[in-house]
This record gives sequence, C-alpha cells and structure tokens, in this order.
Amino acid sequence: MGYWLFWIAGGIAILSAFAAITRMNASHALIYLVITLLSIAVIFFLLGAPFAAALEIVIYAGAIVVLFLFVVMMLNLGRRAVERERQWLLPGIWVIPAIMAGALFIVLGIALSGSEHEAVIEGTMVGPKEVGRSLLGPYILGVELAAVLLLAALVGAFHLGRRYIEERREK
Amino acid sequence: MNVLLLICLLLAAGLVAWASERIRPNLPNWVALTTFVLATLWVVFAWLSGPHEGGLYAEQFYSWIPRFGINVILKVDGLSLMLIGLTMLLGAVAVVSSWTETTTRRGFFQFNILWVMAGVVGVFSAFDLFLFFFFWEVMLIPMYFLIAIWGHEDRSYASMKFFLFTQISGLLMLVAIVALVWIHYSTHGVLSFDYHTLLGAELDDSVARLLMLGFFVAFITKLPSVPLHTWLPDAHTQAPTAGSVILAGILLKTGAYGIVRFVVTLFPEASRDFWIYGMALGVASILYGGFMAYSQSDFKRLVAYSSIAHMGFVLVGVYSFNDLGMQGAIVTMIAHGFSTAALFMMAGALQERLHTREMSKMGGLWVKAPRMGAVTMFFVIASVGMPGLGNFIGEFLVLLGAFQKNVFLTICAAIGIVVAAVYGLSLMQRSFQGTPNPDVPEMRDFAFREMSAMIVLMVALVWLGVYPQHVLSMTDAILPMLGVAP
Amino acid sequence: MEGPLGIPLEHVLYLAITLFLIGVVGILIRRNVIFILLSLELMMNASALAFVAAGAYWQEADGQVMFMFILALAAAEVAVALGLVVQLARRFRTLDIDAASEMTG
Amino acid sequence: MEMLWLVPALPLAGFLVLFVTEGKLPKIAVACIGAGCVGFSAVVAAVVGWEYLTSGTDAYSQVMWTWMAVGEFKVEATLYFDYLALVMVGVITGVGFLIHLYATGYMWEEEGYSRFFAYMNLFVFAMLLLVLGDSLLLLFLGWEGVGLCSYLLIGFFHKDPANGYAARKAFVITRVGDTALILGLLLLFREVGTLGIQESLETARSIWPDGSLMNTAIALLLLGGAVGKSAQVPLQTWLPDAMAGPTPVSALIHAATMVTAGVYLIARMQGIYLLSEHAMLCVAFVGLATLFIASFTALVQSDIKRVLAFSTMSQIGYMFLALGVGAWSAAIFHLMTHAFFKALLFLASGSVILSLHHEQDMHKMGGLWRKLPIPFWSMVVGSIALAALPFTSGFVSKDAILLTAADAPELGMVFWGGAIAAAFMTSLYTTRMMVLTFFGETKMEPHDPSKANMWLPLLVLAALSLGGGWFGFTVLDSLFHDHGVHFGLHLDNPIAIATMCIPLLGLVAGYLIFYANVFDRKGIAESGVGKAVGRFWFVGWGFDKIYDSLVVNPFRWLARVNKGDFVDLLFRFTALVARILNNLFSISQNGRLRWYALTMFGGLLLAIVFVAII
Repeated sequence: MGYWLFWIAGGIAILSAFAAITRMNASHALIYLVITLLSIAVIFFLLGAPFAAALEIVIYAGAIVVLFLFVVMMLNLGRRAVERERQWLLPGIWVIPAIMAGALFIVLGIALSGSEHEAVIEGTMVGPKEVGRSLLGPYILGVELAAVLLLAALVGAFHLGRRYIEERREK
Repeated sequence: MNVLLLICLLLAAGLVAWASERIRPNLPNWVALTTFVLATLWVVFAWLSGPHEGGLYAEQFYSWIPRFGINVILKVDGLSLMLIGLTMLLGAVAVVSSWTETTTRRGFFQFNILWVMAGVVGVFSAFDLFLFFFFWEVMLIPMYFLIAIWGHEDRSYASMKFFLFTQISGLLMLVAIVALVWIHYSTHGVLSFDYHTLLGAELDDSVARLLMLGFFVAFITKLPSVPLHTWLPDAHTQAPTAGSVILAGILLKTGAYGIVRFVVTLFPEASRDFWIYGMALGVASILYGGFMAYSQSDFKRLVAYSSIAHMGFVLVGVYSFNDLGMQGAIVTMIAHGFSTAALFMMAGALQERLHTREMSKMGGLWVKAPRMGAVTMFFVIASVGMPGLGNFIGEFLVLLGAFQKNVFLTICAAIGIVVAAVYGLSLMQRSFQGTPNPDVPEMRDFAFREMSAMIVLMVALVWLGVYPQHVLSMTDAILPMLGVAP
Repeated sequence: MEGPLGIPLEHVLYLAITLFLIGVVGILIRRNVIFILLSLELMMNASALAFVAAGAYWQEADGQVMFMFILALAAAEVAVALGLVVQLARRFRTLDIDAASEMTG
Repeated sequence: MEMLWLVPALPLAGFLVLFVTEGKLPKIAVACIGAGCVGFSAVVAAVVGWEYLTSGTDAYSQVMWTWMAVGEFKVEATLYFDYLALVMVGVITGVGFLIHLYATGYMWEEEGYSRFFAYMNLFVFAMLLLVLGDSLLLLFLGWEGVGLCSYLLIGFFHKDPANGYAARKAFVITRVGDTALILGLLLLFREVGTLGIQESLETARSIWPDGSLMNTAIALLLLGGAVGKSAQVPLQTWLPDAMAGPTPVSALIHAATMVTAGVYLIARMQGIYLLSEHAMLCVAFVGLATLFIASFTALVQSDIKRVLAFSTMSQIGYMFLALGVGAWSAAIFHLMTHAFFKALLFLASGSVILSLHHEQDMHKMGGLWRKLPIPFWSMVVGSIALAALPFTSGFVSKDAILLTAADAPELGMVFWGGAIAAAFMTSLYTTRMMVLTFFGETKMEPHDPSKANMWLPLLVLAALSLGGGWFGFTVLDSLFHDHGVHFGLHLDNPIAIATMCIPLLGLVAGYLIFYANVFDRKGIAESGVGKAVGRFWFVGWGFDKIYDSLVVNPFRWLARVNKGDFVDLLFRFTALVARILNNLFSISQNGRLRWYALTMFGGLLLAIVFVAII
C-alpha cells in the first residue's frame, strides 16, 4: 500500500517537474513546481518524516515559490515573454543535456543496483521532537551558521532591492 | 645594540612617514632621512664600542612560536654589522637621491623604503631560518611596490618579473628550509629552526646537495648570477632612483650574504664539492655581465649589467674557499654597494634633468655639468677597479684567493677586468664626453644636497681602498665560522 | 505511521536522481533566469529527498536536520537570486541569462 | 731621509687642492700650485737623494701603514729608496717639473686649466708611487694610477670624440697588459708567498737557485704588463693615437715617464729575470722587434707628434733590448737620457705646433728655423741626441746598449745588427723631420708665443740632452753593480767604430734624400712597391687592422646582436607559453552561466564514471 502510494506520488512529482521545466509561461511552471513539492511532501510523510513534510509545504511551497510568483508578477512578463521562450527553447538544445543526463542516470543506476542486500525503509516515524533535539544538540553550530547565512542573505537582498527602489524613486 | 629595536624603529618610522605626508608633503623625506642617519650613527656607535664576548655586537632571543621551534633569534657579528651599516648609510643616500624625484605619494614611498630596509636588517641579523625567510619576504614586497608604483615606463613588466623571480626562488629556499628542519627533527627529535642547531644536522650527501641547491638557487637569483640574472636589468632600469640604489646597493648583497652565511656553512661538504660550479658561474657572470654592459645603450641598464659582473666576483671569491677569497668577496660586496649606488644616483639625476636614460641622447654633458662629470668619472673608475679605491681591493683579493684554487678560471675572471674597462669608459664617453649634443637642454649641476651624498660615498670608497683593514679585521674573526680556514 | 512500509531505499534514490536530473536538464536548456532558479529548487529538493530517505532508513533525525539546512540555504539563495533577477531585468531589459556574460576570463 | 713620503705627497696635495676647488682658482694660482708642488717635490727629492748618496746605505725604506692583511697575505704601504728609485724619482720630479713649467704657458689659453694640472699632479703622484713602492701591489697602484691619468689626459680635449677614442684605446690596451701583470702577481704570491719586491726577490733566489718554469712564467707575465705600459710589440698600437693629448702630456707621460714604467718594472724585478734565460731572451726580442718596426714606421709619418711617438717606441725598444741582454744600468741610463731629449723634442715641437695654431702636419710646415729660433735650436739638440751623434747624451747610453748587445752570447750579432739598422733609420727619420719642419719654403706664418716659462725648460732640457751623458760616466756606472757594460768610447773595436759611425751615415743619407733630393723620392714613393710599402709602414705594420678584425669588430658585432640578452629569451619563452595557455583557457571562461553549468555537469559525470570504474 505504502509502496504504491510512494510511486504514485513519485510519478506525479516527476511528471510535474518535467512540466515545470518545459512550460513557456513562468507562472504555469511555478504552479507545476508547487505540485512537485507537494508530492515530495507526501513522500516525506510516507517515509516517516512528518515534520519535514510540513515544512516542505509551508515554507517551500508556501513561501519560496510564492516569492517567485511575486517576482514574476512584478516583472509583468506577459504574452511576449511566452513568445520569446518559444524561440529560445529550440528542439536542438535538448540533445546534449539529455544525453548527459541519461548517461548519468545509467551510471548512477548501475552504482545503486550493485548493492547486495536489500535496504528497505521501515517507515518508522521520526518526529519533530527528535529533530529538534538533534538540531539544538550536536548540530547547534550548523544552526548558528545557517542563521549567519540567512542574515547575509537578508542584507544582500536588502541591498539589491534598495538600489532598485532608489533608482525608481529618482525617475 | 638591540637589533629588534632597530627593526621596530624602521617599521615605526615607516608608519610615521606615511602619516606625516598629511602635515606637509615634504615631511616624509625628513622623517626617513633622520631615521637613517640616526640608525647609521647607532651602528657606528655599536662598531666603535666593540663586540661583546664571542665576537657578537648584538644578540637577542625572543620566543615566537615555540611549538614549532621558531624563535626570534637576532645576532650581529662583524659581517652582519658591516652590512647593516652599509644598509643604513645607503638608505640615507637613497632618500637624499629621491628628494625631488618623487612627487606623488611621498609618504607611502618612504614607508616602502623604510620597510624594505627593516626587512634587510632582519635578513642580515636573523639566525633563525624561519625568521630569515620571513624577513626575506618582508623586504621583497615593499620593493615590488617601489618599482610598480614609482617606476618608469615599463614598470609593471619589470616589477612582475622581479617579483616572480625572487618569489619562485624564495619558495625553493622555503622548501629547502622545511626539509632541512624536518630531517633534523627526524634524526634528533628536536624541532628547531635555529641556525646553530641546524648546523649539526647530519645529512646524506645526495640530500645535502639537493637542499644546498635549493638555497643556492634562491641566493644566486638574488645575487644575481648568470643565467638567472635577467630580472635585474629590467628591475633596475625601471625602478625609481631610490629603488635602484637600494636594489643594487643592498638587496643584491642579501643574496651574497645568504651564500656566505647559509649555503657554505649549513652544507659544508656539499658546497665544497660544488666549488667548481659556483666559481664557473661567477666567472660566467663576470664575463657575460661585462659583455652585456658594453652592448647596452641605456645608462641604467649598463650599470645594472655591470652589477652582475661585480657580483660574479663575489661568487668566485666565496667558492674559492679560502680566507683571501672570502674576504675579497666581502669587500667587493661593500665596495660595490657604494660605487654602483652612486652610479644609479647619477642615472637618476640625469633622468630627472634630461628625461631620458638613452646615452645616444646625451654626449658632452661634462661641459654643462662638470661636477657631475667628475663624480661620474670617479665612480666609473672605481667600478673599473682602480687600485686605491674599494672595488680593487675586493677584486684583487678574490683573484688572489681564486688563483690558489683554479688557475684557468682565475685567468678568465681577470679578463673581466679588461672588459670592465671597456664598458666603464664607454659609459663615460657616451654620456659625458664627446661632442656636446645640441638637443640637450641646459641642465643644472649638482648642488649641495646631491653633492654631499656623493661625497659620503666617495670618501667611503677611498677609505675602503686605502685602509681596508677596518673591514678585513671585522670579518677576520668569523672566517672559521664560515667554514674557511683563517 | 505504523508497521512495515516496505519501500526499498534504492527506489527512493532513483526518484531523487530522476528529479535531480530533470533539474539539471532544466538549467541547461532554459535561458530564462526564473526557470533556471526554478530548476535549482528542483535539484535541491531532490537532494533533500535523498537525505530524508537516508535518515528514514537509519531511523535517525539527521536526515531531517539536513533538510532543514537545505531549506535555510534555499531561502537565502532565493532571496538573493530574486534580487539579482530584478536587477538583471532592469539593467538588460531581459531575463536572458546569456545577456549577463560580461564576467569573462 | 724621513722626508721621503713628502715626495709623492706634495703632488697629491696639489691634486687635492685643485680637485676640491673645482677650477674656481685664478689661473695664476693654479699654475703656481700645479707646477710648484712638483717643483717642491723635486727639491725634496734632491735633498733625499743627497742624503742617500752621502749616507752610504744601500737602501732606505719607510713603512707608512699596513695596507691590508688577510691571513698570510700582508701588504705594507712602504716606500723604498735605492739607486734605481733615485734615478727614477730624479727624472720624474726633475723633468716633470720642467714640463709642468712649460705647460703653464702652453695651456694658458685652454679651457680646463685647473683640471689639466690636477690630472698632471695626480699623474706625478702615481708615477712616484710606482717607482717608490716596495710592494708590487703598491707598484700596481701607481701603475694603474698613471694609466688612469694617461687616459684622462689623452682625452683631455673631450669634446672631440676621436680623442676619447684614443684615450679609451690606450687605457684598454694597457689594461690587457695589466691583466697579465695581475696574473703575474697572483702567481708570484702563490709561489713565493709575498708581494714585497725585495722580499720576493730574495725568496725567489733561494727557492729557485737555478730558475724554474714558474719563475719564467712569472717573468713573462710581468713582461706582459711591461709591454702594455711601454708600448712594445704586440701591445704598441695605443701610443701613436695617444698623441691626441696636449703636447706637454705627450712629453711627460708618453715619452719621459709613464711609458718607461715597463723598463723600470723589469729592472726592478731583475732578480726574477736573471734566473730565467728564456724570459731574458723574450725581453730582448720584444725590444728588438719594437725598435725595428717603430723606426721604419716613423720614417713615413706626416704628423710630427706621431713621428716622435714611434721614435719613443723604438727608443724604449732599445731599453728592452738592453734589459734583455742584462745591461741593466745601460737601460736605466738610456731611460734617463731619453727622458731628457725626448721631452725636449716634444716640448720644442709643442712650441712649433702652438705657434702654428695647432697644426701638426709636417708637410704644411717648413722654413721655420729663422722664425722660431729657440724651438729650432732645441729641436736640433734633441735630434742629434736622438740620433746618437757622438758626445751627446743619447750617444753615451745607446752606445753602451749596442755594444753590450753585441757581446751577448750566440745572438749578439743579431741584436746588434737589428739595433744598428734601426739606429740608421733613426738618423734618417730625424733628419726628415727636421728638414720638413724647419727648412724649405715657408708654408705657414708662425706667431711666436714664447714666454720665459716656456723657453726656460727648453734650455735646461737642451743642456741635459747634450751633457746628460756625463752622469753615465760619473754616477750611474758606479751605482749599478753590473759589470760588462761598456760606457765611454772604445775606438779599438771595429764594432764600436761602426756603432759610432752608422748614425752619422744615416744623417748624411737623410740630408741627401730629404734636403738635397739626390734620389727621385717622389718617384719611389709613388711606384707600386713604394706605395704599398709606404702604406704598410704608415699604418704601423698593420697591427691595428689585425686587432680590429680579430677582437674589436667581433666583440662589437656580438654586442650589437646580443643587446637584448639571449638568456632572457628562455624566460620570455616561459612567459609566452603561460600567456598562450592563458588565452586558450580563457576562451572557456566566457561568462555564460549555462556553459559553466554544462561543464560542471560534464565534470561531475566524469568524476562519477571515474569513481565507478575504480
């Protein structure tokens, strides 16, 4: 049961991911991305990581992708952008990336299938409590660093945005 | 005498000079000049008051990185003291020579000069190999700035070449130092960069030869010797006057000093086996440097190549492995410091007045500036090796020492004296004698400032030539330490 | 969740690889910055999936901790990257990433 | 005799004063200082000499200070005074003073009056140091010092590049000889262990009682130095060009003193030479070759100073010959008399040249004997002394040389024959010079600039040229302890009579050829053979050409070709390779994000494949 659920969610994730990178309209692509993220959240849930699944939905789908959408809307791309996308996305451009991706898939597949014993995920739940313990225990330094990273991103984003705003004001 | 204090004084004076530019643009010159004059007096005072026990004029020990056996060990023996004195004196001369030449960013300029000098003093007194390497780099980088910022038309090429040559060869030395320390550590179990500790390192012949080559290459690049000399003509030609004076007068001596202090003593056997190559390189430098000097048409370039020839004598002297050769090499180092520094000052003065170094655009300058002519004549004669002036003493002692070792190479080196006459007189002829060039504008002659610097150098050369005993007796005592039978 | 789920670890990893490669292909074929960033998000999710799967297999929290870090990273990246996108759009009047190819060696 | 140090010190002081004042003194003061200090030096020398002669000691030495001491190598700055030094110091200060005096008048109109006397005084100082130094190194100091002054004074009129060239040529060629000398010193020190002259001579005698190869090598190397300085074959080519200097310089440096330094050196080191027959023979042959070549060359020159220059070379050749056959005192004696009469000739010709506004070509002179009486009669005296007519000083010394040479074992007649042929030529070219300059039609109108300070030295030198030979009989003969040298008249010996008569014959021949025009001189000179021989002689037997094409031109060519330093090519090549690689790789650095992503992806693929294969 869980196994089939997993592959249903995984298939949706793959299909929608593929759709996300091939759409001409950025908004549509982002919606497909949200679908991918949601299916991944389902998989997380299946794997016994409900906390991760929740964060996936809340922060990824809910915050980050929405941020994308805001920017897309702000830039006001419209129909001409779609036309341009169509010109850029020529069939020939696929060839090399596809070959390389295929090659990498085959190589990794060989590497993965090489293992002898069957590794099966039991699906035992690891709840938020353990995650929290672990985060603020052995990983406390990582948390601090992540905080610094976020601060840096904050400052950087502010800097980039402020210039934009000031220049607009001058006009 | 506290060497560390002297080094700190120079470093601090550099900062003060940099800052003082804000008060008055000319103030950095005064700061630097005062510092150098004081330091010179300090050295003279130390010399007059004589060495302590063990023949050292100064000895300092401070712990630095004890974990790796790295300490600040500064010692000044006769050789070091003499070279430090030369450094400080030429520092003052260099400052005087660039008094009006440098007009932009004088503060930073003098800062660089003072820091180079601090590095040089460190190099001459460090008895810890790590500290030595540290100072070796300290003197390199300000020098790079001096060439790269205040140099002439081709400065970026020249400064980069200078930097790459010295840096790469310096890295070779670093590898050799680390290897030496490591080998000593693995046999004796003591991790130490101390010179005197490392003297006792027992090395295999082949290993010793390799390590010796590491040091040797670094030092003959700095010296420089054929075939690693090609950075020098470019660097000298492009450097500002003060830079050339320091380069020729002092920085080249660090190479010679390194050979005397480290190559010969740390690897006595390997160096002794190596003598024929060292001497042959020296002879090649003498002949090739002299020959190249003749073929140049640029005043400074000619003098630069002549430096190569003179430093060849140092190499020949050191690798004769006897007291005569060694003493000759030391005297040559000092005398070359004076004579070539003066010639570079002259080149700088000419460039300041005529805006060219090309001798085809000079000619007959004696008529316009007889003092400059006479002074140039004096130093050309000195560098040609006229008896009674310092260079002759050095070169003669070198030849005398080398003759005991190998007759053929000595004959070749002696031919270098003829070549010296050829290029020296051709320099004189093309710049100051001959038909006065009508295109040359009226130029002012040397005035008090430049003349006083020149007189100091002239007196020093005559003193060295007429009574070299002061210098000779100072190094006499340390000859056994340098692996040379007294 | 109770009981044996029975998902082989390899399968989850195959899924992660597939998603990752889709992201890579996305980066390589698109010229629009927005799509490139989007592909980047995909790749990050793929790796997050691999982490979480591994954590689940060992029944430890570390996989999820890594996911948290990836999340923080993604948030930071998106914040800066979108700022850059806005600048790019303003300066070059296009979202073509190849327009901003001035930083050549 | 404690005043000995003053002898060189006075000219040095003069030099320093003139050097420091930078030509700001009035001319009269410069003249007083310049000539005065040499004069005082002469006086001091005379006093010292008198004390020395009356004291009866063999030698007197005065230690001044230890010049340098390294291990076993020790050089004292010591002055050493003996017979040889006495003669040399007498010549240098005495003749030197007269020439200085003359120069105060000669150079009056020239620029750089003070500079001139500074150089001259420095020269006198160096020359005195050369002859007084008791260490070969001190001698070498003087040796190089005089070379330097010679260089400075030849190129005194430095505005003309030709003078500068001549000066450099002189310096460099003598430097070649000096290098040999240095090597000689090195070898001497290695073998003998000292550079003190007296000390090394003694040691050499004791360690090589029968001579040795080393001894010969040392002697030949010293000879190399002497040959360079004294303008002997094969390093003689600089001397004629050195005549570019002012005439008093030619008189002092290139006739009376410096060029005879080589003779002094060999005489001083006679202990070394006496131990080596081969070296002696070499000295003699060098002298013979030079005197022969130079006297022929002098015959066809047209520049009066060049005639005198070649004549100087040949006279020094006589001295070398004398040294080679062991006639030490005759050599030194000829050095002295030659200093008298050659200085006289130069100074007199200088007066002629000055009166003709620096015209030196004899073909443009003529008929001057009535208009310039003092120079004329001085020249006459100098000429007869040069031609060694009986009872002049030149005769006494040259006669002694020729007769001793004739006595030399085995090769005696060769030496004598060559020398006497050259003596004949000497008379011939002297006559030619006199005829061309002073007789015949007047081509230029002279103005007589003579002042007392210019003609007085001429008179004194003329008197010495005539009567200087008496020194030989009275003083020198007893001072040098070599016997078998024939001073005086020997009418019992046919060789001696021939020696006396042949110069006279030359004079007569000269009179017939150049004055009476008995032969068709022009016809001979313009015939094919005559032209070729004349040209060959004129260029000094082609030595210059050989050196130019063998050494000078290849050196210059190489210098021109290699101006950029071929060693640098290696490093430039390295830099070039780095740059090419840089260009190559920076193609990939195109700033396109997707290209970077693609290569990263490719790299990842490769890495994984690599790991998977392993």
